[in-house]
Amino acid sequence: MPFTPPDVQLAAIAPEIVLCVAALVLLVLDGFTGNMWNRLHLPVLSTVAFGFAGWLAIDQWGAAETQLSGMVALDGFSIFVKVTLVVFGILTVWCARDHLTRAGIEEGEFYALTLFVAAGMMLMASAADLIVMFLALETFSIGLYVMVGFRQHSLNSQESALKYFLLGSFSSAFFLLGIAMVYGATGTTNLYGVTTPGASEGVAHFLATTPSSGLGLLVLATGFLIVGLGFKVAAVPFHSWTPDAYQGAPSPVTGFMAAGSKLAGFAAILRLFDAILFPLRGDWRPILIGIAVLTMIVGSVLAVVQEDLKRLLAYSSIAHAGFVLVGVIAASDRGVSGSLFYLATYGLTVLGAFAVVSVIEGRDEDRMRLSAYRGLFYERPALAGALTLFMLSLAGVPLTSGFIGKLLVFGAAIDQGYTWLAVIGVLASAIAAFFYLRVLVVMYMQEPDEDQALRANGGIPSNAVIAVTALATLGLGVVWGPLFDLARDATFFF
Amino acid sequence: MSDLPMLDIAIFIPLAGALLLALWVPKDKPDIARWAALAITVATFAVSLFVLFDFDAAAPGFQLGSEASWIPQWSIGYVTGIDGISLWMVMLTTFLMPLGVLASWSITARVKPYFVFLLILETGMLGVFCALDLFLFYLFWEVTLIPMYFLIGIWGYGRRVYASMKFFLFTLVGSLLMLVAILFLYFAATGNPTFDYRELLGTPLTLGTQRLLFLGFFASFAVKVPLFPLHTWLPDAHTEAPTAGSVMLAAVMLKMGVYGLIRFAIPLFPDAARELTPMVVALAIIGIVYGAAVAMMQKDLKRLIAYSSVAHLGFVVLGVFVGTSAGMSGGVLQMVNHGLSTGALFMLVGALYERRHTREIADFGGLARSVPVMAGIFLFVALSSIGLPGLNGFVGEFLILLGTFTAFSWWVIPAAFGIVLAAIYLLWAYQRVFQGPVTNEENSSIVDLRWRELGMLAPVLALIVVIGMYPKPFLDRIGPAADRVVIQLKEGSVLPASGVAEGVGP
Amino acid sequence: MELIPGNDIKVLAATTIYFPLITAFILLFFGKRLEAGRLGKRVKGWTGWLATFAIARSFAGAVVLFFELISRPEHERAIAVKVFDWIKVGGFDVSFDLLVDPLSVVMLLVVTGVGTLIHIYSTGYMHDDERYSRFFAYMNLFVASMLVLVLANNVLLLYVGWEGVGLCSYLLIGFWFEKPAAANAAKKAFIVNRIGDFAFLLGIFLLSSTVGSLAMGQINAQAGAMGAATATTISLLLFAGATGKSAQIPLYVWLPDAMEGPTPVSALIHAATMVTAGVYMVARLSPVFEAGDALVVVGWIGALTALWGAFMAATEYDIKRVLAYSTMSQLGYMFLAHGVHAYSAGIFHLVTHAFFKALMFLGAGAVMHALAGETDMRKMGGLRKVMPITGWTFMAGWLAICGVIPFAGFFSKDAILASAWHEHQYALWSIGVLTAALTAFYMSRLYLRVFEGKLKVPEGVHAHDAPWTMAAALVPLAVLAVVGGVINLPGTLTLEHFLEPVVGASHVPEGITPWILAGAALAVAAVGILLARALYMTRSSNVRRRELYQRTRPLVDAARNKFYVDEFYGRVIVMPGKRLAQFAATVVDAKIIDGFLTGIGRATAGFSEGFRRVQTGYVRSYALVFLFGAVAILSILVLRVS
Amino acid sequence: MTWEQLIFGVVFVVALGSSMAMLFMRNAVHVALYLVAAQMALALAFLLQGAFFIAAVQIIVYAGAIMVLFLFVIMLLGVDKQEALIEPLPAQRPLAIGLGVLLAAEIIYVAGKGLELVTGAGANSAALNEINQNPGNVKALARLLFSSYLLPFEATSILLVVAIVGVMVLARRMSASDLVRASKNDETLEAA
Amino acid sequence: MNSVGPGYYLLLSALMFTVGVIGALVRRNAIVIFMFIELMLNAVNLAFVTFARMHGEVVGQVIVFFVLVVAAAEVVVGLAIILVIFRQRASANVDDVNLLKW
Repeated sequence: MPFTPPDVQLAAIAPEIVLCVAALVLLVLDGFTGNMWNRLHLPVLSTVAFGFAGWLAIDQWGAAETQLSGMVALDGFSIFVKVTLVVFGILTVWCARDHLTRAGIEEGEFYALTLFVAAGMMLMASAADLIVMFLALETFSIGLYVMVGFRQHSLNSQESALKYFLLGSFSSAFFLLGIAMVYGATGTTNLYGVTTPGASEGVAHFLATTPSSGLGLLVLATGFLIVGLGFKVAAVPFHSWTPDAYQGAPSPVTGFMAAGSKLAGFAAILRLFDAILFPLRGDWRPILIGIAVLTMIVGSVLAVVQEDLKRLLAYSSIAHAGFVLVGVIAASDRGVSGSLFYLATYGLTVLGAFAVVSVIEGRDEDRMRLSAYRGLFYERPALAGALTLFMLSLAGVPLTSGFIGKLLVFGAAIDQGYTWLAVIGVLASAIAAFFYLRVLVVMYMQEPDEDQALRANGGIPSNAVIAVTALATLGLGVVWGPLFDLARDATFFF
Repeated sequence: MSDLPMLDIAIFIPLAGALLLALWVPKDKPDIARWAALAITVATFAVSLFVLFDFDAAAPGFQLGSEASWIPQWSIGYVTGIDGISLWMVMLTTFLMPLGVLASWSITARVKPYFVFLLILETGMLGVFCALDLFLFYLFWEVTLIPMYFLIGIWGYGRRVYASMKFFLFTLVGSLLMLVAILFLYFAATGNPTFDYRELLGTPLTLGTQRLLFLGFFASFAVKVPLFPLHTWLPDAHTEAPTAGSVMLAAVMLKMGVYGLIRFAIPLFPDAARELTPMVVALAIIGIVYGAAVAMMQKDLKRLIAYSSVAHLGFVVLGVFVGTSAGMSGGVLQMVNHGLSTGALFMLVGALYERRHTREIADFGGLARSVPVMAGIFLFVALSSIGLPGLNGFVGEFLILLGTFTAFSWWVIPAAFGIVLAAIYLLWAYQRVFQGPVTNEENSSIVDLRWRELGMLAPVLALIVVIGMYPKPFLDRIGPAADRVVIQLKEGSVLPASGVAEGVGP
Repeated sequence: MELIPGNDIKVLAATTIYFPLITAFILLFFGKRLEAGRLGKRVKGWTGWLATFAIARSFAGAVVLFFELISRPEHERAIAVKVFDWIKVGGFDVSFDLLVDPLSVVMLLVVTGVGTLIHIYSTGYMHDDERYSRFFAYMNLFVASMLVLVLANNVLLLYVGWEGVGLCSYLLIGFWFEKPAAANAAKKAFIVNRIGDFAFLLGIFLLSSTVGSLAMGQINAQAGAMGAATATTISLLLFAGATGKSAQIPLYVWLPDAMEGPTPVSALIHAATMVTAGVYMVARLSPVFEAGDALVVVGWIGALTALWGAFMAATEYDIKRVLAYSTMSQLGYMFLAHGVHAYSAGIFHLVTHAFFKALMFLGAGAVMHALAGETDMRKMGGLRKVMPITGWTFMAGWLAICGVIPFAGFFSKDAILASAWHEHQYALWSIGVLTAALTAFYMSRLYLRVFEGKLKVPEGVHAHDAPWTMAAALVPLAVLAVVGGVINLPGTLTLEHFLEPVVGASHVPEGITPWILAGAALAVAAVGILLARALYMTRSSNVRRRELYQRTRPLVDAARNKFYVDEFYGRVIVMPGKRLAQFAATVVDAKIIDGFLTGIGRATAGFSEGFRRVQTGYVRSYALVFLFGAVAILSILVLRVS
Repeated sequence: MTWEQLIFGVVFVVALGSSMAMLFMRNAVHVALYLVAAQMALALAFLLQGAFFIAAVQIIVYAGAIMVLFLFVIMLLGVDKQEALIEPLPAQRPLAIGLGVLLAAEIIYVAGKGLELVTGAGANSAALNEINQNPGNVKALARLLFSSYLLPFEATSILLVVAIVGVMVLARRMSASDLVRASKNDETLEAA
Repeated sequence: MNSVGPGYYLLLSALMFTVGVIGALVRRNAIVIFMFIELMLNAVNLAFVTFARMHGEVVGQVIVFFVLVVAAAEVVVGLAIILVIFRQRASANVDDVNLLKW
């Protein structure tokens, strides 16, 4: 068996490469420039990198193949996710730009890590081999552990990092065991199968060929995969880390986690379950349904009594994971596209929300409590208005993107005959509406305290981010046709 | 005039006005905001008058609307249009809104946002009555929720936050269930999925499916109406809302519920509707008697009126569901009547509150001495809502009861007894507030209605008499549309041609 | 041949209504301003005269219509005119159309005629009232709606007038709303009437669904065809309405309290016109009543009410209340007449009663006017000396109601009793006679106590006769009370002959019987009067009274307390009702329903509050939860696999 | 009984025993040492299964580098730290053990079932030996690494870079302002 | 020379994995917990190698190689985090770290 060097096709991973290179450059640059020009070059550079990566991704739109000996899939699905991640990344960077200054943690590494993490998430989305998926997951997880703990001086930040890290590695062990079992059962970790020597047929092929009686081990493996990925998307009962990690992390990071790692995690879930393991749906559907119901209800209910906005949003993100799962369960084109749409719009909204949080919280953490938002509308109408918009969108009120997202996923579920699931979903979102409204109550129906008068003022970048996300939230709620088209065309490879 | 889409213009004038107000009017110039709001609402009314004149009662189906594709991927369109039923709902809204603005003159805190919300609310309500695309309808339906939530929550009294929350959540739960039903219908549609009401009509569904979907819609509408026993949000919302809020809530938003039943719940699922009619009728009748009984015992004037609304809406729903053209037309007319009378009552109570800063009946007494005009008007309006012949209330209630009698014979007795109870609680309240000796010194010195207040009440009173004495123009326009719905309720079947499979559909 | 073409009749009929109506609204809106205006300053109370003029105008119109009718051949004496469409939905079509026929014209004359006089009287009586113009506004409104009632050519329009007069009586009883008693009485009147109207409404529904139309003509035409049971049901429902409006058992309770209103109101509304609406309605729809067996009920209710009222009148001390009970009893008489198919007799009595009862009320009003609002007859006596006009006129009314020949009351009462006898309703007849005796007694009691004997007035008041305006009303009424009977004297045009096309002929026994009956009636009247005289005018009357009282104590006490009917209603209906409502409001609504609905929310919050503790903050318990989930999932899968 | 069985017996006992022992060692250092022992045993197991290269790496990288790193840190935090035996969290231990056993049971059950499905009597280690003979274990690995698994291989490099950067960030000495603010934390800790 | 079936190796791997899980749950010292997690990874490695032998290929071993790298990376970051915590609290007991809860 002679050595055949692989033909190098970089199209699939071009964006990742760009981001990584940019990150390295940025590190070096940061090392040299130190605190020279007022740190604008870092976000600018990262933005450029993101933009370039995005362009490279878009450039491939329409392709549908696996590359690098079947390790990565280059298909509409991954491209959609990558572009979305690019947007998230840019927003995060600029939101962080202010936040770091306010929090006094100006570090070039932050941007580098953002880029790396984004790259990892992208790889996750396009991974066509479980090993690649695992590595990608680890890459962005480790990156996130660090970013969560970025505010060294803050006990909360440290604590979040530790919890996130311990549970994260714990869960990745399970995920890895799942991969091992897949390997054991099918003799390959590759999803689609490759032609190059040394690698066998893919899991999909195995499923197509093997009689259902021979799938025991694979089914069990499915379970472990659900556990591992469920952790990433904060699905009950693997959600426990979420509130703590979200609360302690710097607000932009929280936003990035909520938006990005959910998207990446769900990208993996969608590819694995709705595409590869689709024949096994009889096995995993009941479980996902159970998880979805639990997630929606627990997330919504537990958020009801939260007093800390970040924590509240954390629980709400759990609930939203549940809503997306409804789309996953539908396991139809509608379901996949709906979930993608949901994730994209949810990401934008939640990023905006956390941008507002980061503006309000200023330097210290006790400004994240709801009481810090008393009468905000009468001091910062625009800011409060934006937050209102985000809250309504998260609550799923029409004319916001959040509503459309729910419409799509629930529609998909109903289309597949899971009307009752949709009913549970809407009831959960009714409960959820309660605590979103509580935020509005605080902002509009309570008088501002005196000491609130000196509220930190967001810099241009974060305000810009808020504006953009707000517009997106509104715009995608009114003219959502285009994005819906993209999500619908974002089909899997094969 | 009819070459312009007057209806859509009317729908969106308030929204445009709201934006204008929000962006251009400075915060510290409340008067500008007030007058601007007044101008905008009056303009809307003026435009809606064109709609009224262009309306052709004879023409079948919907008219004066417009149609545009919006989200073709989901075959969602901007489709509007009105028939004899929605026409009057639209007119009612545009007519009452300027009065609502006038009633809000006394709002002094955060004037600008107040009127912004009020205007958005108007657009929402108009949209609900005109939308012929279920998606669009749901959109407007929810849009009305937000501004009302803020109106109650920010400018309300006492337990405003509690009330607003209750209002929002009650309605939301209902409407979310409706959303599921709408989606189900969307996918069940014959041919490719669509939200277009006119295409969805006659979608074949098994009886079981119809039942579930009907209940889905019903959940939303019954909360809004509100139908016993889902009414408990109403007293709180009414009581705590600012005057204009109460007026709009009672006069228009409750009608949205009934309108939904007439426009969607019945025509889309006639078999289920027919099957469940006894239940609905029973609930309505219970509502009539129960609402009246509870109203009798209220100590708060606004609460009393709120419960009277429960009773009156019971009448309306009764008329809608008995399935006779008399009942249906009466029901629709009664919607208008209730809008006028209850709206006026809330304005009066609001005026009282501004003067005495209390709504406790016990705090009043003998007011007819100090404010004869107000007393007279109050009595007049009360009589109209008691259903005194010659005033508007009677025409509606009579037709409803007549229809009930022809369809359900003696079921009418408890319903008709409702009008006795109505007399009892309203006259008793009138006696306790306006008659008897002046017990509380403050009551002897309060000033009578001002010109502004007279100005906002006069048109209502005029209409009350007009409808009472000469309802012909109203009934003539309502009639055909109402009869269509009646026919749908009685004959229209959308069961699948191939044998009726029981149980839920796909 | 017609003097006036139909269209003008329409105009005429409509204007009889419009004039009072429009005046009413003018006075309602601008009354105060007009009073304060230039003319108002010069002629005090000219608004009252304006109102009076409006009524007079209607009276004139009525007269014209009357002559128009008699100028026509009998079978053309029913003229229906349509004013405008009212309610038109699908098959159901009711328009605002009027019917001018003998019956309605008679009522028209009574209402407007008596109305005019009472208006004149009121200009004096209410002269110093601060809400002078408002009073006349209400009065005119009342006349207007009463005219609608009598002119209505369909039951629904009749109902409009029916409720309209109810409203006006509410407004006028509560005219002095500062008095809680007045306010209560007003409310009571309206609500009790509403209860009657509720039944009436049901009757209307049944009518329209059986006949398919509410037009008087069609209803009466198809009455025979509708079947006895239905006809009975309809009649009873309608009659239930009449018991409310015309103060019959069991719904009469509002009438005595209604005396809280100004006296002219009592005269016009609670004696002459409104309360007779029921009588009119029964006569108007007589074919329907004839078609079923309801008339028995009508007759008996009437008879019992007559007796019942008479009893209470006999023991009452308050002048106005005596008159009120008497009114009730007389109305009972009229229904008794209808019960024995003697509609024209009933109407006849209605007319005469309108004369003398209005007269007596106004007289009572004059007395109160003179005695500073005193109404307790025990504090009065011998007033005829100080206020002759009132005294003499009142005497006329007294004799009339006692049925002394040749006063008006004699003929009408006699006609009723005769018809009862002719129908072999001897029970009813004897009740009628007994009532007649009682009537004579209590009226004499009233008259003698107040006007005869030695002068007795509450200290500090200087009794004087009424101003000319009041006299101007009293005298004509007195005349009518004296000679009113002639309108039914056998001759060229008798009332009953005039009414025949509408209510059919009434039969009286032939031969000697009528004379015997008349004699009997006179006899009992004499007995009553003498008894009264014996008990009140002789030296030993006090002793006798005491003896009598000892003997009939329970009866008398009961009667003095209105036989505890109000208490009974209070205990059996009002209180439980209130309790029920209270229960519904405080327990069912607040606790159960709202408690449940908001309970869901509260439960969620509690659930949340409890379950957040699961989020202990210990990373190891998080891991435990995680592991739990993993194991659960795997177990499920393992179970599926094996 | 062949050599392999004998050796496997030893491996089994040592690996499992030492990992069990880890549970009961109150001193972190001992835990670390037992982990090393377990890993050694595993390396032996790898050898038995013809994974020569991995076995070597296991000893060098794992038991060598990584564990040393562990020990460094332990030393840094203080060796003499004894972990208290009492369990503060109620029911943590029983539940953990119970669930753990259940988990093991499930894995073993299904894996056992899956096994005969995958390859009848078990391994076709013949093929593996074949490869190990020619081109040889290391070569075979290398070929895979640099052909099919090139991307993962490169990805690991990124992973390591991320880790390095992360450590740089975390282990950075706090800036003055940080220290000031960090000092405030102590009160918080007192409070907690 | 393969008289020991893969099943036994898998058994061992499963048991070690479980021990790792239990340890991670019952121990309180962050580092120790972390070591148990490493143990879990090792167990998985054993599984990979075993499966590789079963399938008669070296892919499984390649994967193990990657896992080693991942483990290394995790260790580095993990220990760094623990260090940071320790700086503040002078304790590596995870139970002390619960400011964030509910």
